[in-house]
Amino acid sequence: MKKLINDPKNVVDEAARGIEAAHGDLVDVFYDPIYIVRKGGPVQGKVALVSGGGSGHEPLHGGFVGFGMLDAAVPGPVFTSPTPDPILAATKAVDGGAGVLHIVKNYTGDVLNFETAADLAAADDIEVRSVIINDDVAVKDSLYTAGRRGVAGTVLVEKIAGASADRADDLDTVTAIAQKVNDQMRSMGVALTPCVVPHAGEPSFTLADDEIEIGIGIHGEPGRERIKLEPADAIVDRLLGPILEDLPFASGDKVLLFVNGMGGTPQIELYIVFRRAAEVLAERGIEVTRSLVGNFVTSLEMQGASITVLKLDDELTELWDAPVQTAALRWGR
Amino acid sequence: MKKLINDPKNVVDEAARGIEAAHGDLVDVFYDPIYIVRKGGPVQGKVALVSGGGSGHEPLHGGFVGFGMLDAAVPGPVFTSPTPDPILAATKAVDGGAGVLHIVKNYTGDVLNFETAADLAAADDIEVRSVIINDDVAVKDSLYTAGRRGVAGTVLVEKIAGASADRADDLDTVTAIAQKVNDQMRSMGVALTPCVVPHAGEPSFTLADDEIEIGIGIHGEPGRERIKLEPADAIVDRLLGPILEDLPFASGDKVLLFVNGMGGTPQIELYIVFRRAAEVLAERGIEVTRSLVGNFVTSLEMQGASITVLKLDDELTELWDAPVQTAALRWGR
Amino acid sequence: MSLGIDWVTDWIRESARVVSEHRVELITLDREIGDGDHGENLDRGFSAVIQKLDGLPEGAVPSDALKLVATTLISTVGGASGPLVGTAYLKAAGAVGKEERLDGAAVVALLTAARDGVVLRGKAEPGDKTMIDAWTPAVDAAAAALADGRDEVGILEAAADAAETGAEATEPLVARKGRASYLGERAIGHRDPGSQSSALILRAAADTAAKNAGSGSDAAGAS
Amino acid sequence: MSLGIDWVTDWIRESARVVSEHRVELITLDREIGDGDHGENLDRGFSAVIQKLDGLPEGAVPSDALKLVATTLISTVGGASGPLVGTAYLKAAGAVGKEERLDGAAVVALLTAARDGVVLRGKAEPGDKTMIDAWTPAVDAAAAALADGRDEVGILEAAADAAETGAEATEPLVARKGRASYLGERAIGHRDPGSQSSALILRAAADTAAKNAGSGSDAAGAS
Ligand SMILES: Nc1ncnc2c1ncn2[C@@H]1O[C@H](COP(=O)(O)OP(=O)(O)O)[C@@H](O)[C@H]1O
Ligand SMILES: Nc1ncnc2c1ncn2[C@@H]1O[C@H](COP(=O)(O)OP(=O)(O)O)[C@@H](O)[C@H]1O
Ligand SMILES: [Mg+2]
Ligand SMILES: [Mg+2]
Ligand SMILES: [Mg+2]
Ligand SMILES: [Mg+2]
Repeated sequence: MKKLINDPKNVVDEAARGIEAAHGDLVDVFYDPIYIVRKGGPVQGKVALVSGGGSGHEPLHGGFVGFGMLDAAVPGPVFTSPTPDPILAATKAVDGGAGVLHIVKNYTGDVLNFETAADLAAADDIEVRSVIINDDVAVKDSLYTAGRRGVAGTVLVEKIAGASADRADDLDTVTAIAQKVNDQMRSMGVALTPCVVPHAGEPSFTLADDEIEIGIGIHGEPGRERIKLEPADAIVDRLLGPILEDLPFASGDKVLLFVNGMGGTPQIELYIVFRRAAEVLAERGIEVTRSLVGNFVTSLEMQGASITVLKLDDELTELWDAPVQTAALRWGR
Repeated sequence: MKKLINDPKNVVDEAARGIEAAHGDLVDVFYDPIYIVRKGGPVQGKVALVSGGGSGHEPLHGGFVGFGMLDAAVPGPVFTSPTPDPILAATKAVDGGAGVLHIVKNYTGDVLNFETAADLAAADDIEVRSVIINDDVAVKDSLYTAGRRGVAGTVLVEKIAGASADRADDLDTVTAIAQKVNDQMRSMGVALTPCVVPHAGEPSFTLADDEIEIGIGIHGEPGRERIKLEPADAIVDRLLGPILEDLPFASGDKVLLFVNGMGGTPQIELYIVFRRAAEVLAERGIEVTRSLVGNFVTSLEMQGASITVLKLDDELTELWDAPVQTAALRWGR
Repeated sequence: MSLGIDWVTDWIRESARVVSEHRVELITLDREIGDGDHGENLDRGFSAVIQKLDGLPEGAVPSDALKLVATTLISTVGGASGPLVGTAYLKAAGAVGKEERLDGAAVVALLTAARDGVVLRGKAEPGDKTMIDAWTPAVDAAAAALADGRDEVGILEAAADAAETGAEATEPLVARKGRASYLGERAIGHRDPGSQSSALILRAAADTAAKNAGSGSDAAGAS
Repeated sequence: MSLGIDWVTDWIRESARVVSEHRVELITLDREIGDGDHGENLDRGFSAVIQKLDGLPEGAVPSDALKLVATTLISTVGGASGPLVGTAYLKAAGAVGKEERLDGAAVVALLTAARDGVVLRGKAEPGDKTMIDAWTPAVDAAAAALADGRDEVGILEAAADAAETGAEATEPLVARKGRASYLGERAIGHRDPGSQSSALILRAAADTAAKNAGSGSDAAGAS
């Protein structure tokens, strides 16, 4: 294992200190338990957004704390959900009296730990709602699975719901908008190489030199199928097919197209992927009116990418365009 | 070789098409020869900034075209300087009558090709100046080398000189500011793993499982020494030492600290690096007043990072803070 | 003979030891069909428990120790297993009330409540390829052993044996809960890490019960 | 006997062929002490040249073909070698004026101008571990062969032999120009890729000269 780390045990703590040192103008970082909140304390009367989950997906979630997006991020150990304690502490720290929305990726651990924290917050008279993100079409959503996973689309929910909260929408509205974004987006990813969790020290899975994993999860969980390496265009077609059929997206739809890097993929490749995805959407009469390309929801050093398509309407577009000022996503101020 | 590409020969062209599809609101992309210009054509009376070089360092340079930064970027083949033709075409396309500044990383190929393009532009009555970026302290700057390489600091020059040009400074001033940024910054990098150039298909160098390369160049050129893997803090100390001694930076200095990912390094590791670098600077009485963390000047999928320290004064700080609106760096609008 | 606070604390210490000893094995199992952190998660949790164990007040009863384990695991493990295993201990603590000594029936009640706690939070059924596939046979075997008139040690040994068999029996299964459920058919042939750690913890219960019974350290206060 | 346009175009075609044939070798050399693109760069450039070569007008003279190579390489190769090798052909074209036939003296003038062009742009000295270390011995050997009264084929063979020896002789050197200069002592033991490609191109010159002389294809218009 080759990493720019000191001790695997200190990875999350030391990275949080780095975030504090680099982005002290945007965020305050608390330790023991670790959570990151928007500079300037809770905004009275504003719905607060809290997200979190295992670390290793940076900039998710800490990079999205700031005006127009999250009020707090709670980083767990690498690829492991945080416990209820820091979630509760963060929830209390950002509550401005208008309620708190938990944005939770659909993994058993995240769901259970956020659930416990929400129960404890409720006991302290904080109104908490949750939206469970499950945009990954690679996994069958059925009684026979833990349900679809929350993957890259999470960042779209955080941005759009964040804009809703910062324009002073109430908790019902913010929750409904977050839910709508989740319901209108679909994602699927591919891995070319595995990632190495620091405390494990070994690749999280193995792929032969000519194999790729279609439908990979953001923790290196295997996906739909393992196939031989193909040209980028063929891979994009494999990812987009299930995405477009699932909602389904239709000719005339306006969408946000998001090509997300898994952490170890050169950006030049992400643009090659974007190019093909935009081409396929155009062929189907689907109009890409907003776009996002880059490493936003990563899996450590994994090479690969995911595609997310979000169906836009005027309101979602307006909220997407609204000013945002975070370490990893910023415009308009 | 595992990459999200189609044919190695089409990598740069297809990525340019992806940039066009994703960032059509910010840039126009030309093909044959390929160059990327700021949307809206040349700004009359404004000094135009053109940069370029081999591809594979994305978002450098195409991701930095837009308001407050570059007017044009010229991507050569992967890791190979563009020829004079697209440099000349881009120079002509963005000239607004106030002259053009070429920002050139100090590699023989880049210098020679930009030089030829500048000569040809001069023959067309366009006033061209050049600033050669050579911030890499890993290489001895002497008669016995091709001189120091231009590495991550390039993005700082592009940002600050871009702000100077967009506030309507004249060519002399913009050139002087770009030169000043170059002269006041120092960088050094480390590689944990090599990168694979698509048309080569093999790693650009080899490192044993426990080896790292201190002083790596952004094309995988070897650096100062190959050592055994060390904890992140020790590596940071090895990089920062030569940087701080070289200018030298002194107690009381205000600096911009920039931790740049080489493309394949998880962002969580970049923050661990930032944390230690900030700590060392604080110990020496050097104040970090601005910061940048992320993958800005990459080497394909190489794992590793570089540290750049730029000495700031009020003017440079003001220009750094000025609005910028590009695909990869954006604030204030 | 019955089991008291010494057994509970011995069991906890031994659980911590075996989890630490099998950390890499559990990580490896989880890497195969999950995300490779199960051993790390439990090890972090039980290490924290050990740190706190000495702080148990004089005169603490079994439920005090079990509650301490519950809250510490919930606060330190995270992931799926943190709330699940934490809840198991929390419900186990509730099941044994303020009793100082646990007889066979109490041990069975403890195990049953623990299992029910996991089901309450995780909604898994037997055969879903989760820790429930170790716990449910363990609870059934414990109940049968009680009915057969076996003592606390015998009950816990029956539970541990059944848990081990149950963990092994997860191997041919397709998962329907947790991360392994994403794998579909590809989970076949791999043992569920949570069932394996559960078997280890139940074996620790049996081993320490035998030692406590053997050394007679509990005998002093025995009824 | 002398060499005309047919030799020049044959030389160019053969250069393109050997560069393509040795593409991977040149990439490998460049990967060791540079950035691994030298074979790709030259191959891209010479492929472009070949595409354009048929467009040479009827009655073209050697300098026309050399200028075509120059501008095409400058426009398509990029990197360090594009401007350097391109300038070599540009200066070579200038050196042979509008001559239709090149005698020994003209061949030496061509080679000398080519080398001088590389030096003009790249400022390298012999021993800097660059393509100059193939070109300079080649020019010297060509001049000596001319003085010895050898014909064009003999002159080019002497140049090619010397270039090959020169390329080999870059191996023990520390580089002072180009990317390899960053390596310091670590460049020792590796051959400079540009010197190797230069030797290949000069060998192509000699081989095609021999063929042209042998086949007598040039004889028709010989003086
Ligand atoms: N819904 C559930 N009910 C019971 N046990 C579960 C459930 N989901 C997961 N588990 C157990 O949790 C184990 C994984 O725990 P761990 O690796 O620590 O958490 P995570 O899956 O969040 O990384 C699985 O092996 C399985 O035994
Ligand atoms: N200043 C120079 N003078 C002469 N030749 C040089 C100089 N710099 C580099 N070269 C030659 O160029 C070759 C490298 O060419 P190439 O790999 O195509 O370009 P780049 O170094 O830009 O990747 C070197 O092997 C060397 O022979
Ligand atoms: Mg986990
Ligand atoms: Mg090159
Ligand atoms: Mg796990
Ligand atoms: Mg090269």
